[in-house]
Amino acid sequence: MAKTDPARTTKERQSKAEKGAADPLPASLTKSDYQELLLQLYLARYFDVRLIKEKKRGRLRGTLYSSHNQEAILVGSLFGLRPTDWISPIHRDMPAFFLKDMRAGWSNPNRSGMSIEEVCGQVWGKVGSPGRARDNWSHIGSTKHKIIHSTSMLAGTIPAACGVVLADRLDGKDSVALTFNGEGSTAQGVFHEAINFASVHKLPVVTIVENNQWAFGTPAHLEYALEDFARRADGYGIPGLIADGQDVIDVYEKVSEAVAWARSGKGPSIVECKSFRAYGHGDHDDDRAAKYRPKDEVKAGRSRDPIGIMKEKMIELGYLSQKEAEKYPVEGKGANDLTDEDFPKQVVEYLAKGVEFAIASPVPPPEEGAMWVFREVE
Amino acid sequence: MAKTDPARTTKERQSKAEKGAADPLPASLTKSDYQELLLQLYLARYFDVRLIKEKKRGRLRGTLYSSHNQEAILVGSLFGLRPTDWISPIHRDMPAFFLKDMRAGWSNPNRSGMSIEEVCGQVWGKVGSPGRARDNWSHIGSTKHKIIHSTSMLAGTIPAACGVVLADRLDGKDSVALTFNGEGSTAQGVFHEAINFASVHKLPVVTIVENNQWAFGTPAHLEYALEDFARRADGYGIPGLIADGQDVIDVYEKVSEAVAWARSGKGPSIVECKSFRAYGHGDHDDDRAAKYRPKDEVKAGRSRDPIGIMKEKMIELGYLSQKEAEKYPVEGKGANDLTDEDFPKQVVEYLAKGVEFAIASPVPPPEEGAMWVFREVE
Amino acid sequence: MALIENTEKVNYLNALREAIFEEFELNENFIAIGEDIGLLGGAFGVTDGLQARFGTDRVYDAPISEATIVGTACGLCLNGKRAMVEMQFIDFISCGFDQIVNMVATYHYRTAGEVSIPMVIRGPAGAYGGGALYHSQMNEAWFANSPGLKIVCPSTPADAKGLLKSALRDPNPVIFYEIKELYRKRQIEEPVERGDASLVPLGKAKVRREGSDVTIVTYGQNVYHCLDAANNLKAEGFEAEVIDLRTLVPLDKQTVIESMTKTNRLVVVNEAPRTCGFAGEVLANVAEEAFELLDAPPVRISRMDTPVPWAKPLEMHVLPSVESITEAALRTCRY
Amino acid sequence: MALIENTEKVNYLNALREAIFEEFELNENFIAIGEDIGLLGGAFGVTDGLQARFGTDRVYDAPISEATIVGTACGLCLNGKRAMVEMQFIDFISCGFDQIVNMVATYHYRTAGEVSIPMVIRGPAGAYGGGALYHSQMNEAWFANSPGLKIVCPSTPADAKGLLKSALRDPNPVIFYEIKELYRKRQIEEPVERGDASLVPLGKAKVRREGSDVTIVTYGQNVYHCLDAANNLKAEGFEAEVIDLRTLVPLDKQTVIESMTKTNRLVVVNEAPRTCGFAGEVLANVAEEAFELLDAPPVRISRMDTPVPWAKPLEMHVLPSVESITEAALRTCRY
Ligand SMILES: Cc1ncc(C[n+]2csc(CCOP(=O)(O)OP(=O)(O)O)c2C)c(N)n1
Ligand SMILES: Cc1ncc(C[n+]2csc(CCOP(=O)(O)OP(=O)(O)O)c2C)c(N)n1
Ligand SMILES: [Mg+2]
Ligand SMILES: [Mg+2]
Repeated sequence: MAKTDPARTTKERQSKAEKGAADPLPASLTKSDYQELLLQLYLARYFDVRLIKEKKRGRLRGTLYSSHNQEAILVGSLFGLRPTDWISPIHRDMPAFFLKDMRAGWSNPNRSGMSIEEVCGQVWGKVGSPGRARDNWSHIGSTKHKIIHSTSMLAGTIPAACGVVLADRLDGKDSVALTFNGEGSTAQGVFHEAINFASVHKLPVVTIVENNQWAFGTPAHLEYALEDFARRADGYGIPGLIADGQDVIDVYEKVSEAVAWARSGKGPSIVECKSFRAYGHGDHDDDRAAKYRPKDEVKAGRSRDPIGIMKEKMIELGYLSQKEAEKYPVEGKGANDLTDEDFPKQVVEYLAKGVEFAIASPVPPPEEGAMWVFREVE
Repeated sequence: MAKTDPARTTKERQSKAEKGAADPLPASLTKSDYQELLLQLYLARYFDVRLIKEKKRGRLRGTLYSSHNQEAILVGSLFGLRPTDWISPIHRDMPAFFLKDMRAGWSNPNRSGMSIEEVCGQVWGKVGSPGRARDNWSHIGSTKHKIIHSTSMLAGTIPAACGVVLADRLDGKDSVALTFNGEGSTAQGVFHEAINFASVHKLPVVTIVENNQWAFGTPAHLEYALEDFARRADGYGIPGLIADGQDVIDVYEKVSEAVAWARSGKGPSIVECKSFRAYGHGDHDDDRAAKYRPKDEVKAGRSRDPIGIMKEKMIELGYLSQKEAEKYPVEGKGANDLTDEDFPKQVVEYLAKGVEFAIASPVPPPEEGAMWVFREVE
Repeated sequence: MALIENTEKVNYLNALREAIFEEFELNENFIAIGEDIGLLGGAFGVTDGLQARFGTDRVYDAPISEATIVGTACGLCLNGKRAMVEMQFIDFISCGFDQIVNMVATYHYRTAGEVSIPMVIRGPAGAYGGGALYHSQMNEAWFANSPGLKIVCPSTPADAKGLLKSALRDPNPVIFYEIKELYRKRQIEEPVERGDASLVPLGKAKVRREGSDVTIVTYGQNVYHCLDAANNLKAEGFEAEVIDLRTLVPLDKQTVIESMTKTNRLVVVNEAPRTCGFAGEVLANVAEEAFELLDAPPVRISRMDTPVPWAKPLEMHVLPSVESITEAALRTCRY
Repeated sequence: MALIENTEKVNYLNALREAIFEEFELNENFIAIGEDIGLLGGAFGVTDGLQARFGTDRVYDAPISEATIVGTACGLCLNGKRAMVEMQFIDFISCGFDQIVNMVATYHYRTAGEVSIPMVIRGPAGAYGGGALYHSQMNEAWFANSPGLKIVCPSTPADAKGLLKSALRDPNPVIFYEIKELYRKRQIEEPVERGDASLVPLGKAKVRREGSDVTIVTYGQNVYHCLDAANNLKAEGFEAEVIDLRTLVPLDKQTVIESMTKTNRLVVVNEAPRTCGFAGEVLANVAEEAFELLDAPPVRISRMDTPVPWAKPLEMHVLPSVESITEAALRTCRY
């Protein structure tokens, strides 16, 4: 892991990022890490594809905010975390709920991330989810798993992220919090307040900005006036890193650097992950998005599929043969063009267990609507 | 006025500011400008001294947030404005109400600033003020004079400042808005939101940060984690200028530069004016402030009296003789050590008119309490 | 302007859209500002085409900064403009709360009438659609307790248009609750007038159904629940009068009390949380000012004091329903 | 801990201070966060000495960021701590509004009881002191309409201490209104107990004066106006029962209704704006649940629907006074 001061090397890193895949690869990742990362990318993609299909078939309520094309951000940034770390995902980060602490074993019941059953229970709106279907699937969490529940109010969980790690620090623990935010959400007042607060108290909060260029129907240049959003960090005197959001290794590297910086007591940072929103804002917006976004822009934005990029890296390193790479050719394809056959069996089966569980799990009984407004005083 | 890009010259300017009085003086200010500026400094100081005394004698309700030692910020930043420009002062900026557009003649009834009568009417809580004593003197304004009424909520008027200049721009006018803020107020979410918004739309909003090192009982290092607050501007890609807040000429110069930048359509900027709060946060805090602030720090902070610094400059330029300079030796003295005799007659008489008016003006009748909740629909 | 070719039947959403287009056409001082209202035309399409027609100088896609959206609109109003602010969902108004209650609501008061703020803050509101906690709120009570704000909530296309036009013309700030479940509801489509003929004044309630046995006061989508309940009551031999308040502040007490002179019984229905909600406000006014007209205890049917949960059975459990309204009204009638 | 040497008489402010010191001493999980509460000891001195005693790790001078103060406190509570948040004036709570009503209030509900947020948000509140629009508010109705928050407002030193201790021990978020005009009011100083003996439970009203002719329900500093009015009434031959609610949410309806069985007459007094205020809530509950007990129209005496103006005559004009309360109660008694 880089030992350099991230604050001083933003420029350097930036020029590195432009070089993209030619970057020297971090020594700490083994071949099996690469294989695991690729599998997680498949899983995140498959989860999204499956949800799109379920949604289209009318089997799910609520809006689906697809993470298609942005999987490398989730997979890469979560891969280096410890079980004791906290995260706060937002609407577009559904896979984060199960990707957290996946290294402890996908089906390890003790891992610090939600099981696929719990996540599916949440999506299907069933009792078998931590939130018992009380809030929309994309606004939920699990304190037990150190996942902060977002409300819908964008950037609204960064203060809580400050709080949980402050509590840990007071207890002598060196946890870090990763908060996920769209580039549009950074305009909220509380984004500023919380990062300012974190910088004053050198709190270990890493703010991931998933810069997918669009906030619903508003292009990034109407959300902020910077070439690189990462420069926002300069105004707080904290490191601002830029990662190629399509490159899971680059995300892993930059976030790991920011996390190490945070864990060592140096304070917060911002990691801008450059990406592009593949579909509409939500599934309700697909048709309109096709109109308000220039076709060329969309084509270019979708041209660098994170799965394809990872495969190339692995081939170059000799971690994957050309033939293996062609076995699951999902890259560049939309949900409609993909079936279960296109994905590794492990991925399909893993999710199947979750869906099965969710379908079998009951809808909560009406009376629960009136429960848990207050905790009873003992 | 400097034609350089302020964004590129923050560093340069900073090193200049350190040199302080040795700076080359702006060519555009004449001897009579200097004389006027000095007089305005006296007036601002005298206004504050008088209010402190009135307050001590129990003649005024409400809290007095002294602007002692910070007068150069108000006088210097307002001196270069046009009558069509907007300002939004806050609690510590009482003199701004009458200093606005003073160049049009202190008693010119048509000038774009409040008359001393209106300001005193406000302080004394009388009908003869634009707000008819409906809000506290420090939270008030006059739309007619293009002074935005602050609520008490810090930084809360920056969005409105964006709005008024946007309206002007739509009407083809090139007005600029100056917003005044303490360094502590910059932590509010809306501070960020509004500056971000202004930067996106290149709105002519200049944010003056009166950095008096303290926000009530909280030192600046607990409010933000920057060596120079002006660096906050870097995070928005806008110019961040630093002025010596004790030097009215430097403030004038830097703010004029920021205003010119804004007026020419280049957008917002931040001007940090370094200063020091002379007394307690408000008059209710004087005793406690003496305890929570280290004596040495206070002594050093008060050692550079803006009136004394201006006099030195003028002597150097031959605009003031040593003898004239000694005539009103108010610099370095606290309100308790000063009487009317210590101030130029013009200043004392000017304020006297205001006080006289205010005392004679009636308190509003009770029924007005129920009025003006809604405007009647015509 | 060819907004809707066929004026025979207009839905609630297009009625709002017409109001906005007409007023923007009439008065070039109108500025619209909100998230995704320009290029996209709004999350639900209420401002669809507005930017194309009136340009980027009058229709702003703002950053996700509710406080600054409201505050900027306030500044525009201070300087000769009129502002229409869209909250993407009315739930997000909480993020601009301070600017609304402390800056905007009080400006006229603080300046002793020097200025007023002709601003409409509108947005999709209401539950029953599975929107969960943050896409279902009716938070009008916060603003009813914040002097200086008018509050409007239409239930039909004609009212949606007429009230929005009046709100846009009002010199005061207005919080305008649009019921998103009604936006495209087929059953309530109706012809609406063009231009000034479509105006509906603020502050006037509407009797949606006449009756002599019980007065049911409501607003928003609960109007339809109440009308259905009235049908149930009829089957039981009672005639309910259903009053749609339309404007909450200022409240049309007169229409309510007049109705009470006939019915002597009151049920108030709304979908906001019960405690300190607007149903209680109506009830309190009647109890204070028309005490002698009450022959039975007045009743509130509101959302339970819970957030709006997501899963359908939970949501329905905590909200007023045709059944719970019917039951309460019957109890009242039979008292 | 030698806070106040002489326990004979304690003022309201020191009673609060004692509560905080005692609870912080008992439970090291308590963290305090607010503006100027550490080095300075709070704008009014409620936390004077707290940082000196418990250190900068437990008492934070926060930047002027109300939303983040509340949100950070929420995070602390999620992770095993208990938080005490000070608003410098309760008026500034508007700047942290979203975090309170949407994040904190609903956390227990959203998680189906997995977590709860043991947080007290306290701050100086109330008018009558010339604080004007932004240093005089009683904005409890906003929170009463936001399910998941308890609301407390003590009127005496003993209650201030006992209720604050209970609030700090409560597993739920509590908004705690401190009446700043009472902080150092000599006339109300009284002895207060130490430790658990001082506890006053949330949700229990207190009868401040017994009487049989009219029930006056109130809270906060209006308690004293009402007691004075009761004296006036006595002179006119009427005995008023004065109930101090102390806790608004949850509301102690039982005490109010029990009183009504004696008096059959109700006046509710508070200093918040009338429309959708808590006075209306009390009134509505009585009208609904104790209709038959009412022999006269119930009455609200609240602030007019205006902000709190600065100049004394204006402020007094819009607020409840001993005179306006007396008059209303007399009218009610003579009905
Ligand atoms: C405070 C607030 N305002 C508005 C919204 C409505 N909203 C939901 S997502 C969204 C766009 C978010 O864009 P971005 O932050 O870039 O994230 P992305 O959806 O692109 O991942 C908006 C405006 C909200 N959820 N919260
Ligand atoms: C939103 C908000 N929170 C808290 C306060 C209370 N308050 C008034 S002045 C002040 C300190 C301001 O410090 P700074 O901005 O540095 O200005 P200064 O007083 O030093 O000029 C505080 C906390 C307020 N007015 N508004
Ligand atoms: Mg985005
Ligand atoms: Mg300061």
